Order: sequence, then C-alpha cells, then structure tokens
Amino acid sequence: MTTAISQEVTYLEAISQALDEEMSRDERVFLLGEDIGPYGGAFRVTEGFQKKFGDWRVLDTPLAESGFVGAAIGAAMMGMRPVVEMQFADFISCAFDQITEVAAKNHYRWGAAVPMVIRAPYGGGIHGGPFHSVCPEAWFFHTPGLKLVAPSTPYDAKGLLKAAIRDNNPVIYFEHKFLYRRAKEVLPEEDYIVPIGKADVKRTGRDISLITYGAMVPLALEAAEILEKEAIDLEVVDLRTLLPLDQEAILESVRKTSKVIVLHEATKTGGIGAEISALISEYCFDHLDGPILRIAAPDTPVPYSPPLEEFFLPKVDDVLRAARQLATY
Amino acid sequence: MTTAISQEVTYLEAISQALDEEMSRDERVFLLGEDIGPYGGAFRVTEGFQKKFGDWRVLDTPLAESGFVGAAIGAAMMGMRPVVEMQFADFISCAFDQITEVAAKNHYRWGAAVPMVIRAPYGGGIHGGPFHSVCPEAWFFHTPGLKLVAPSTPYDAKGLLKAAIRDNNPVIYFEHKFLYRRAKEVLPEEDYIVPIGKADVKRTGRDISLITYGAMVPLALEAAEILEKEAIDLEVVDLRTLLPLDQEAILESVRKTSKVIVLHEATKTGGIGAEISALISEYCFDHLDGPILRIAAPDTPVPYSPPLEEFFLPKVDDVLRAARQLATY
Amino acid sequence: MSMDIERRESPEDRRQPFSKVSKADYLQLYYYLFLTRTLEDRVTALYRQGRIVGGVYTSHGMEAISVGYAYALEAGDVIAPMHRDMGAFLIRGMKPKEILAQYLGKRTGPTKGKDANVHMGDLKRGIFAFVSHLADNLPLATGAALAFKIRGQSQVVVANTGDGGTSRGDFHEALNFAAVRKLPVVFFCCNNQYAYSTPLELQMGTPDVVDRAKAYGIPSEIIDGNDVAVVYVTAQRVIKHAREGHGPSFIECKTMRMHGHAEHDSAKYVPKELLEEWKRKDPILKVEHALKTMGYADESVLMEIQERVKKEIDTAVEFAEESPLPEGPETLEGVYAETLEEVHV
Amino acid sequence: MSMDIERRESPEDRRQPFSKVSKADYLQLYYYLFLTRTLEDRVTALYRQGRIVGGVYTSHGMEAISVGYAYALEAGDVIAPMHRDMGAFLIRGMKPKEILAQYLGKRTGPTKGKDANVHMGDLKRGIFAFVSHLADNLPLATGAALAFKIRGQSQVVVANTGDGGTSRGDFHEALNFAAVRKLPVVFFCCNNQYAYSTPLELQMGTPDVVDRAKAYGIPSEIIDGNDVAVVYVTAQRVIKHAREGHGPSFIECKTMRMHGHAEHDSAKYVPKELLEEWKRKDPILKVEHALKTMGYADESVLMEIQERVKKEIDTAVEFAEESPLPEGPETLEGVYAETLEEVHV
Ligand SMILES: Cc1ncc(C[n+]2csc(CCOP(=O)(O)OP(=O)(O)O)c2C)c(N)n1
Ligand SMILES: Cc1ncc(C[n+]2csc(CCOP(=O)(O)OP(=O)(O)O)c2C)c(N)n1
Ligand SMILES: [Mg+2]
Ligand SMILES: [Mg+2]
Repeated sequence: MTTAISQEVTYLEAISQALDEEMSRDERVFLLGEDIGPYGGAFRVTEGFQKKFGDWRVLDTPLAESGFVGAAIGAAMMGMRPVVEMQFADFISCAFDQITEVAAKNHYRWGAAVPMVIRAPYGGGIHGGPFHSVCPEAWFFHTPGLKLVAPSTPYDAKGLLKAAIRDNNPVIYFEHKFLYRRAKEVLPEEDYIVPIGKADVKRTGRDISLITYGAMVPLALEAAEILEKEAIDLEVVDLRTLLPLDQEAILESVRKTSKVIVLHEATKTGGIGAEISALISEYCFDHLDGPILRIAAPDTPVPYSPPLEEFFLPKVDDVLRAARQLATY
Repeated sequence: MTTAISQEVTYLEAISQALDEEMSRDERVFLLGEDIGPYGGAFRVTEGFQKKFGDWRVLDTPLAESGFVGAAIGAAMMGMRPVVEMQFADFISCAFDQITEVAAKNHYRWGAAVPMVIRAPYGGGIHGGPFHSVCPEAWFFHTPGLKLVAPSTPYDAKGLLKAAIRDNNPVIYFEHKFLYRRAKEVLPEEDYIVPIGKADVKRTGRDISLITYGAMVPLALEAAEILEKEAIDLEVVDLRTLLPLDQEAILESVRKTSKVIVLHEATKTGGIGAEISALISEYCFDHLDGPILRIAAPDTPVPYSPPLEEFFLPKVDDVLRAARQLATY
Repeated sequence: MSMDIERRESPEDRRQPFSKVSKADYLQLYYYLFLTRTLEDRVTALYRQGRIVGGVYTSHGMEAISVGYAYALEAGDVIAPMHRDMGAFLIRGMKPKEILAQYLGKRTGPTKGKDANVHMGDLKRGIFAFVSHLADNLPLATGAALAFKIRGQSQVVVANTGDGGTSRGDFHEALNFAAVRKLPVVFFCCNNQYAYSTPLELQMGTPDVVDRAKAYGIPSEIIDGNDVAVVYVTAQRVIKHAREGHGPSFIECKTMRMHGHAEHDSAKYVPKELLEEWKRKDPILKVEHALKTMGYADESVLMEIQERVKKEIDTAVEFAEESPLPEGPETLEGVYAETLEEVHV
Repeated sequence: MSMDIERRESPEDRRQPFSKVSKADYLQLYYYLFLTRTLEDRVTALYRQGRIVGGVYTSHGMEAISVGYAYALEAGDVIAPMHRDMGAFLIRGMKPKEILAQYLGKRTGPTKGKDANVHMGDLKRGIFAFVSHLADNLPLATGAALAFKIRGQSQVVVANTGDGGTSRGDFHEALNFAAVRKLPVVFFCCNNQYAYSTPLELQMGTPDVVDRAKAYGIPSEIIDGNDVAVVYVTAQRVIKHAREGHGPSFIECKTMRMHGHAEHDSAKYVPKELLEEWKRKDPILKVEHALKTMGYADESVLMEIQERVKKEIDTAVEFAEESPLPEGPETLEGVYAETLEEVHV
C-alpha cells in the first residue's frame, strides 16, 4: 500500500492533505469559517491554504455559524462545493436550524442538491469543559438527508473527507480533536477515497463484536489486546460512517460473534449506540447470546476538571468489564 | 373521579386550563411567544389570556425564537417561571442553541436553575408538510439537563403541563396538534398534577408490551381492540415523560409480557424508540421471547401530499402486523 | 403607523418612475400583476371549497413587489423568495398549472407533492424554494451571490423577506456577511405592517425596517411597494449596482397585507380604516390608472389581457385537477441526491 | 482602523470624566484595575508553568471596561459578562481565591470544577456565568431585565460582548427585543479590533460597532475603553437612564486586545505598531497618571495598593493550590435542579 520511505502522517495532517488535494483537483471546492485564513484555523488545519488558493477560496467569515452555514448551502446549490469549518463542533448548535431544516431537507423537497461538508472538531479528553468537548453527532443522526462520518485513523480521515467533498449531499465530518496529533500512520501516495456508508472491521475476532467509532477505536483495540491474553477474542467494528449506518456490516459481525458491546464517547441516553442496539435486536435477535451492552459517557455535560473528565470518559476498564461479563454469559 | 354533570374537555382546552390555573396560582408564571396576545396563539391556546393577565404576563415577541427562548432563560434565572410558546414545534430548531447549550447545562455548570417550559405543538396528520409537522423530540433527548414530556390525553396534558411549570428545570412540552380537538375527556375539578418521570399503562395486557407516546397512544389502543378479538392481549405503555425515561415502568411491563413493540410517529433512525429498545435488551434480555420491533415513520422529511403523508405515518395496520408476527414467535 | 415615503431623498427615477418604463414593459407588468392576482384568488376560492389541504398565504394587495423586482432580473439571476412572492415565481417561468398542481399536492407540481403551497423551487429557473423558517433563505442568498463572486460571474441574487422575518438572527448574519464581502445581492423587504397578528411596533424599536440596513453599511431606500413601476425601476437600478460589483442594497417596500395572515385568518386585529386606506392604493388600480393616463392602454386593452389571464388560469386549474396524486411509496424517494450524478453546471 | 472617539457629540461627563469621580472612588477603581491585572498575570504565569489545563483568555489592557461598568452597578443588579470581564467578577464580589480555584479545576471554585476559567456565575452576586457560545448571554440579559420590568423592580442588567460576538444572530435578537420592550439593560461592547485572528473589516461593513445599535433605535455612544473614569461615568449615566425606565443603551468601548486571543496564541497577525500605540494607552498607566495629576495619590500610595494586591493574590494562589480537586463521582451531581426546592427569591 505504501513504500517504506514514506513518512507517518498525523490525523490532522491527513485532513489538511485531503482538503489540499481536493481543492487542487476541483476548483469548485472552497473553504469558509472563522480564522481559517491567515491564521490557518484554531487547530492549524488550513495553515498556508489562503496563500496557496487565494482569498476567495479560503474565506474568514464573521462570527456567525448560522450565517456561514447558510451561505455554504446557497453556494452549494449554485454548484460550488463548500467545506465549512466549525471552530469547535460545540458551536454547530448555532447552525442547527440551517443544517436540519434547510440543508437536510432541500433535495427531498425540491430536488436541489446541497453538496457541502461541515468539518466539526469534536470530542473530549483535552480538558475543554462543557463547551469545547461535546460529541454532538446524535443531534444530527435523527435528521434524514444528512450524512455523518467520524474517522478514527489518518487513512480514514483522509479518505472520508475526500469522499465527503465529492458527495452530492450535506455531510458532517466529525474529526476528533484527541486524535489530531496522536493518531499517525503512513498514507498511500495515490489518490483514494474511503466510501461513505462502509464500516471497517479494525480487528477481527470470534467472541464479541465491539461496535464503535472515533476516538473510541484505539481504546477498543487497546482493550482487545488485553482481552486476548484472557482468551477473549474481540472483533472491533469501526463504523466510520454514522449516517447512513452500514447495517449489514454490523449484523454480519453479530451473526458471527453473537455477543455485542456498543461503545461511544457521547453520552448514553439517545446516543447512536441506542440505534445500533435496536437494529441488532430487531434484525439479529435469534443470533444473540447475551444482552447488548452499551458503554458511553454518563448523562451529564462534559465536566472540566481532570478527575471529573476522566470519570466521565469511557475507559479501557469499562470495555474489559463488559467483555468479561459477556464472555461468561 | 368526576361528577356526571362535568363537561368533556379537549386536549387543547386542557392545556389552556393548566396555563390559566398556574398563572392564577403563581404570579411568577408568564407567557411569551409569537401572536399569543390579542390573537390568542396560532392554535388559540391562550385566547383571552392577555385580557385576563395583562400585557406583561402575556407577551407577543418579535419573530425570533432564539432571542425569546434566551430571554425566558434569563427571566427564569431571576426567579420567574416563563412558559414559551413555539408557534410550531418545527421552529424550535431556531432556538436549539439556547436550549441545549444554555438552558440544559446551566444548573450543572454553576448551579443556577432554569425553571422554564417550552410548549412545542408538534406532529403530523394535518397536512402541514416538511416544515409544520415535525416530531423533533429526539433532537433534545440526547441533551442531559432537559426534561421532555409528551401527553396523549387531556388529563395528562393538563397534569403534565402543571408539573412542568412547577418543575425547576427546563421542560419541553410536546403537545400533539393532531390531538388538539380530537382527544376529549372529563377532567377532575380539583387541582392535580401528573408527575414528570412516570409512565402510565393505558391498557393492561399479558402478551405484548407496546411502548409509545403522544398521538400514537390512541392508535395503539385502537389496534389493541382489534387484536383482542384475535386473542392477542396488548399492554399499552404510554411513556408520557420522554426524559428522564421511566425505565422501571418499561422493564416491568416487558418482564411480564416478554415481547415488545416500540411505536412512535417520529422517524425511525435515532428516534426515542432506539433508546427504549436498547434499554430493554440491556436490562431485560433474559426475559425477551422475541425481537424488539420498532414501528416508526420512514427516514424522510414529512411529505405534504395526502397519499404521501398517509404512507409516511405509522398506521393501525403496522401495529397489527407486528403484533401478529410477535404472537407467533 | 404612518407611511413616510418622502422622508428620504428620492432619486429622479422614483419621482417619475413611469417615464422610465416602456409601454411594452408596462403592459407586461400589468399582465403579471393581473395573473398573480387571478391565480391567487383562484387558490383562495379552491381553499374555501376545501380542495386545498394545507394553508394558503397570498400576496393580495402586495403583488407589485415581487412582480417589480422579478421583472428587473435577467435569466441567470437567482431569487430567494419569501412566502408572498407569487409574481416572482410566474416571471421566473413557473407555470400556473405547475403552481396549482403544487397547491393540490399533485405529482406534476414542482415538488411532486413533497412540499406545500409556495415552497416551490427550481434551480434551472433560478428560484430557491422558500423555507418556512423565516429568514433562513437570506444566508442562502448570500451564498449564491458568493458563488457568483468567486466565479467572477455577473449574476445577481434578489432575496425577499417580510418585516417579521427581519427580527431573526439569520437576517442579521446574512446582511452582515453580504456587506463585509460586498456580495451581489439585493434584499427586498415587504413591510406589510404585520407579522401574523403582531404589529410593527411590537416587532421593532424603529419606525422603518430600513433602519436595520444601517447596521451593516448597506445602502437602503424606502419605496412605495404598491406601485409596480416604482418597484421595477428601483430594482433595476440597485440590481445594476450589484451587478457592477458595488455590493448589496436594501429596499423596504411599504405595503399592506390585505388578506389574513393565511386564508383561515379573518385578521380582526387589523383596524378596518387601515385596510380601507390601503384598498385605495391597490397596485392593480394604480397600474390601470397609470396605463390609461399615459395613453398606453384603454379599457379594451386591459379587458383583453384580463380575458387572456382568466383563460390561462382556467386551463391551469383543469390541468392541476386532472393531474395524478403521487403514490405512497414515492414518499421514500429523493432523501439523498445521487452520489455519482453531477447535478450542477 | 483609526479610532475616532470624538466623531460624535460627547457629553460633558466624557470630556472631563475625572471631575465626576471622587478621590475614594478613583482609588478604588485603581485598586480593582490593579487587582485584575495582577490576578490575570498570575493566571498567565500559572498557564505557562502548565498548571492550568484549559485555555486562558485575559482582559490585559482592557481592564478598564469591566472595572468601569461593574463599579457603576448596585447590589441587586445583574451582569451577563463576556470572556474578558475579570474586573467585573471581582467587583461583584467573586474572591480571587475562588477564581484561581476555578482555573485550577478545584472543588472550591464557583463551578466546583464543572466548568473552566471565566465561566463563573453566582446568582447571589448577580453574575450570570459566561456561555462560550458568543452572544448567547445577550438574550439572557434581556430576560433578566424583563423579569425586573414585570416585577416593577428598579434593577438593571449590564451585558457585555466583544466586537466579534455582535455578528451573531443572538446579538440582533436580543438588542431588538430590549428595544421593543424598553428593557432596563445596558449593552457594552469591548471593541478590541479583533475576533481571534479576524480583524474588524472582515467582521463588519461599518467602521464602528456602534452603528449596529442604530438598527434598533437604541441610543449609543463610542467611548475610550481604556480610560476607567470615562467608562465608569458613562456607565453610571446610562445605567441611571435604564433604571429610570428609559430603556436600553449601547456603549462601544474602543480598546485593544494586548495578548493573544488566548495565552497559547502569539497573535502574529496583529501589527506590532498597533500594539505599541495601544501600549501607551494602557488603562493602568492612564489611571496612575490621572491620580497623580489630580493629586489623589503619589507613588507611595500606589505602591501600597500594589503591595496589598500582590499579597491578596499570593494568598489566593495558596488557597487554590491547596484546595482539593473534585472526585470522579461528583461528575454525576447537579444535572437537574431539585424539583421541590424553591431555588429563587
Ligand atoms: C422562524 C419562524 N418562526 C415562526 C414562523 C411562523 N410564521 C409564519 S409567517 C409569520 C409572520 C411573518 O411575518 P412577516 O415576515 O412580516 O411576513 P408576512 O406574513 O407579514 O408577509 C410567522 C410568525 C415561521 N414561519 N418561522
Ligand atoms: C458561537 C461561537 N463561535 C465561535 C467561537 C470561538 N471563539 C471564541 S472567542 C472568538 C473571538 C471572539 O471575538 P470577540 O467577540 O471580538 O471577543 P474578543 O475575544 O476579541 O474579546 C471566537 C471565534 C465561540 N466562542 N462562539
Ligand atoms: Mg409582515
Ligand atoms: Mg474582539
């Protein structure tokens, strides 16, 4: 897949590369958001972009999420392919109406496609507190017409962003802040995409299906290593796309293992894990050999202080405990 | 419970009564929203209120949902008990940020309570099309700090609204437009509340638990009548409160029947039904004698044209089919 | 609220607008005004007969605004309309039969029964569909204008809003963005003095909506929204301004909502005298008077146009009534745009 | 952008503000300015030592604004602050030790470790906690003012926003509502010429933020935000105006953000000359100069205050460092307010 001399690329660099390559490939692609121009974005994803692509393809906007998401929708309808940066995913709440009412329903209502991507840097583990840590994906999961993706590796980050930009629908791209500089790998030289709607088995296993996404994937793999020593063989399914869900991949894994853990960083009640669980018990009930366990954050805002946030976030131990429980079921 | 001479009260009148009685009882209660003053609201829930309670307790606001929800939050923090009317629940998307970021997190963050009610006239069946029919409850279901209620009868409508007004937390009160003039019953003379957080078994049954809420409750009861003739005994659990869910009531019913249908009008993926299903298979797996079936609208916006909307909405037939399937499982 | 159209300097074209409108254009404007009125009256009649299931919002008495601005646009331009812009739909090429099919929820309507009444859109005709959530269309208009600007095209966007819609945050965010980036977009506002039942003084702290535009440094004017020549000539001027790269304008059209908010609403909250005053300023009366005064048309010419319109609408109603309803399973179509199809120019 | 403070008529109190401030008040203002500066400098130092985990946003060089407006308020009044209002927290009674505990995520901070840095609130002291989502606090301010109005109380609310925050829809919706209902609320805006890295000209199409207020018919002024006497005396006047039932005002304070957006940001995008120009206008230098000129204080009096402040902060840091962190399970506390407890006056 890659040559030995290639360098490792971080998750964040993978995102930059995808943007850069797509902007070079397709002049309809342009970026807008807060402080993405000369500053290069709060996380420096678009550093140097304005110099390279010009002021009108990398636009610093006023501080107005609804306004600039709406502008992206309008531009998308005119045949552009805007990529919006939320400074933090938390602020997407300010653009909620434009996303759910306008972007999501537009094609259904009158056939006008909205090929737009919203990049949403999300997630905790960086001591951001209640307003800079949120995992808001479930807010949009109940809105037909949207696509949601949430990569866990640099490879997927790059390939999914390219696929999102080429998609003719509004896609929210959840990029996990915790992974930005922590996840690294060597990427292919050549152009590739990761198709939207396809999950990926990150670790094959026989005993238990662990279904997850985002920053929980490395955590799940870590747990799997430990459980291997206990002869519990975890299969780790990385959803990658949250909407539309890859139902077949989920069910296929469950049919094999008969036991399921669903894991996400977002709070439990009403999280995407609920849907996964419901799908399984609806379509795979006869294969189940135990309860479908969910591991998720407790139902609170994300607290700031380190001991609180540590308590809040799902941990390797939680996976171990659940897996051991299921193994003896 | 009531005397024979009492008159039947519609669901809509029950809401009016609750508002009227709470405003008379507690001068901190006041109303704000669009066209609720001299006009009495788009659905005439507050007809005559401004005359009775004065201009400053029944405020017509500018057309600005975020602004007036935010104002309600500020007033609530100062010890008032605002009741906000959304003209249609659909427009709550415009106030999403204030609800989820400010109202929901406020007490957790710094201990300031936000005793506020948002009345959200929701639901389809009135040919309102994509922007006047939505069932948006799941949008708020994943937000700790909110309470969500959704009555199905005039009795519950009145009692839950009173409880919501007396609650010290932000409560979204989902009132179903389809029930406004269709649901009728005689109400008690005396003051009562329906406690938030308590489900209600609207029909006791042995064979299958049907868990639902809102306008789907009468539909479920209708289906139960038909199924009775086929010797299928449906238990109809009306959740009434969606957040926090009455987990115990759900599990208790399932432990008895061992079979479950979850029914809601909202679209399926990411709906509240997913959480109910997940809870059951997490905590009640060993009692289950069949898959947990969900009946919900398909994953599309709400279409306008009558044949489309009819296709879209869950029907008695859907319940019959699911119940028969489970009965023979 | 008293109207004070003359408070600001009015350019020449506003004092004698008709002198700038050719006879052919004037007659065409009359045709569209009359077409709009007749079409909407027919929709109202159908509503009263219970043949339209959803709500009906008309531009009755306000037709000159959307007719005037739309007539000033060119083929590649785009409109982001509000809910009382029937004239603009017609001028942009939406056929009465399609519109009536839309109201009847037929498959032959532009949304194939998916959406209701004025929620029609068609990119090929440069029409963004109206979004119920008021002011949501305004950021979209800035985005379309931005696309033109990025691509170096000379097209222009016209967005329209009611007075009520200007209180929403999206109005603010859109106008600000348009101003900062000097986008080729013109904002019209139909100030019909009410938002549903709410009179202007409970909506804003200034007498004129145009005061809002000052916050953004956007040039603005108040005009008589009931005079189609005034609207048309003003629109021409500010659209040219935008087309030539000088950025957005804001035009407040003073007018009056002559029906209820929707056809179910008797609008008892509107003082009778106000309605009577505005009835005398009816845009169709105005244009008929002007046409006669200018010698552009006599009664028989007008009658001829009226007859033509009535026939057109009769045929359109027939088409709509005979059109098939969509079938249930069509509900499931169109949630997503095809991934591989290149849908845009 | 050139500052043009004198462009508008300036009332007497702005031309000779110091003549309206008593010696005792002036010294007290100095104390608070110095306390704010010292506290924030200490937080910055702790940040550089890696002892603060989240971000740090300071009001360095802008302290006169929050000190000035907060000093003009009375006990029952309420503030809805922005993220550079440390002076206001202190004047409203938040103790340095509590504030430092907050920064260190300690249980003794006002949010018990639940929220970070400037997100402190305390209803008993009339402080609404800042909400990160900029401008979200402005509608809240109108709501508090509405509560006062409904109850016939004479209290006033002061809300503050950055220049950047004024682009958001919630700004628009809040100011409009305040204007329509003539609510007792005063809006301050710290125009420090940048929103993060974005200069004013990419945020708005007018030179002054104050132009925004015209859209609502709210009386507005531009003042020198670096002169605490100007801010204080202006605040006194407009707060009185609001208290007496004459409705909202909008005050734009011209100032400059002298640090990066947060302490991680080197702010290379700000021209050096601009910073140098504004360094000469430092609010602490200004007040020291004024105090000496007026004969209110000599160097030794100032030194005494400075020493007092430094000790106060040292003790506060000690308290904060020694305070316990919250324990994991406290995460689960406080999502809901108790249902039966009556939490309000
Ligand atoms: C965000 C939002 N809130 C509420 C409504 C309900 N609503 C529909 S039209 C209307 C009044 C609109 O007033 P205006 O903008 O002046 O337009 P007009 O109907 O007077 O032409 C209201 C409140 C809506 N469509 N959108
Ligand atoms: C709604 C929202 N969008 C984005 C941000 C991220 N952000 C935090 S502060 C800031 C700039 C604020 O500028 P301004 O209001 O002028 O205040 P200043 O920091 O300059 O004092 C931005 C973009 C935010 N906090 N809220
Ligand atoms: Mg209006
Ligand atoms: Mg600023």
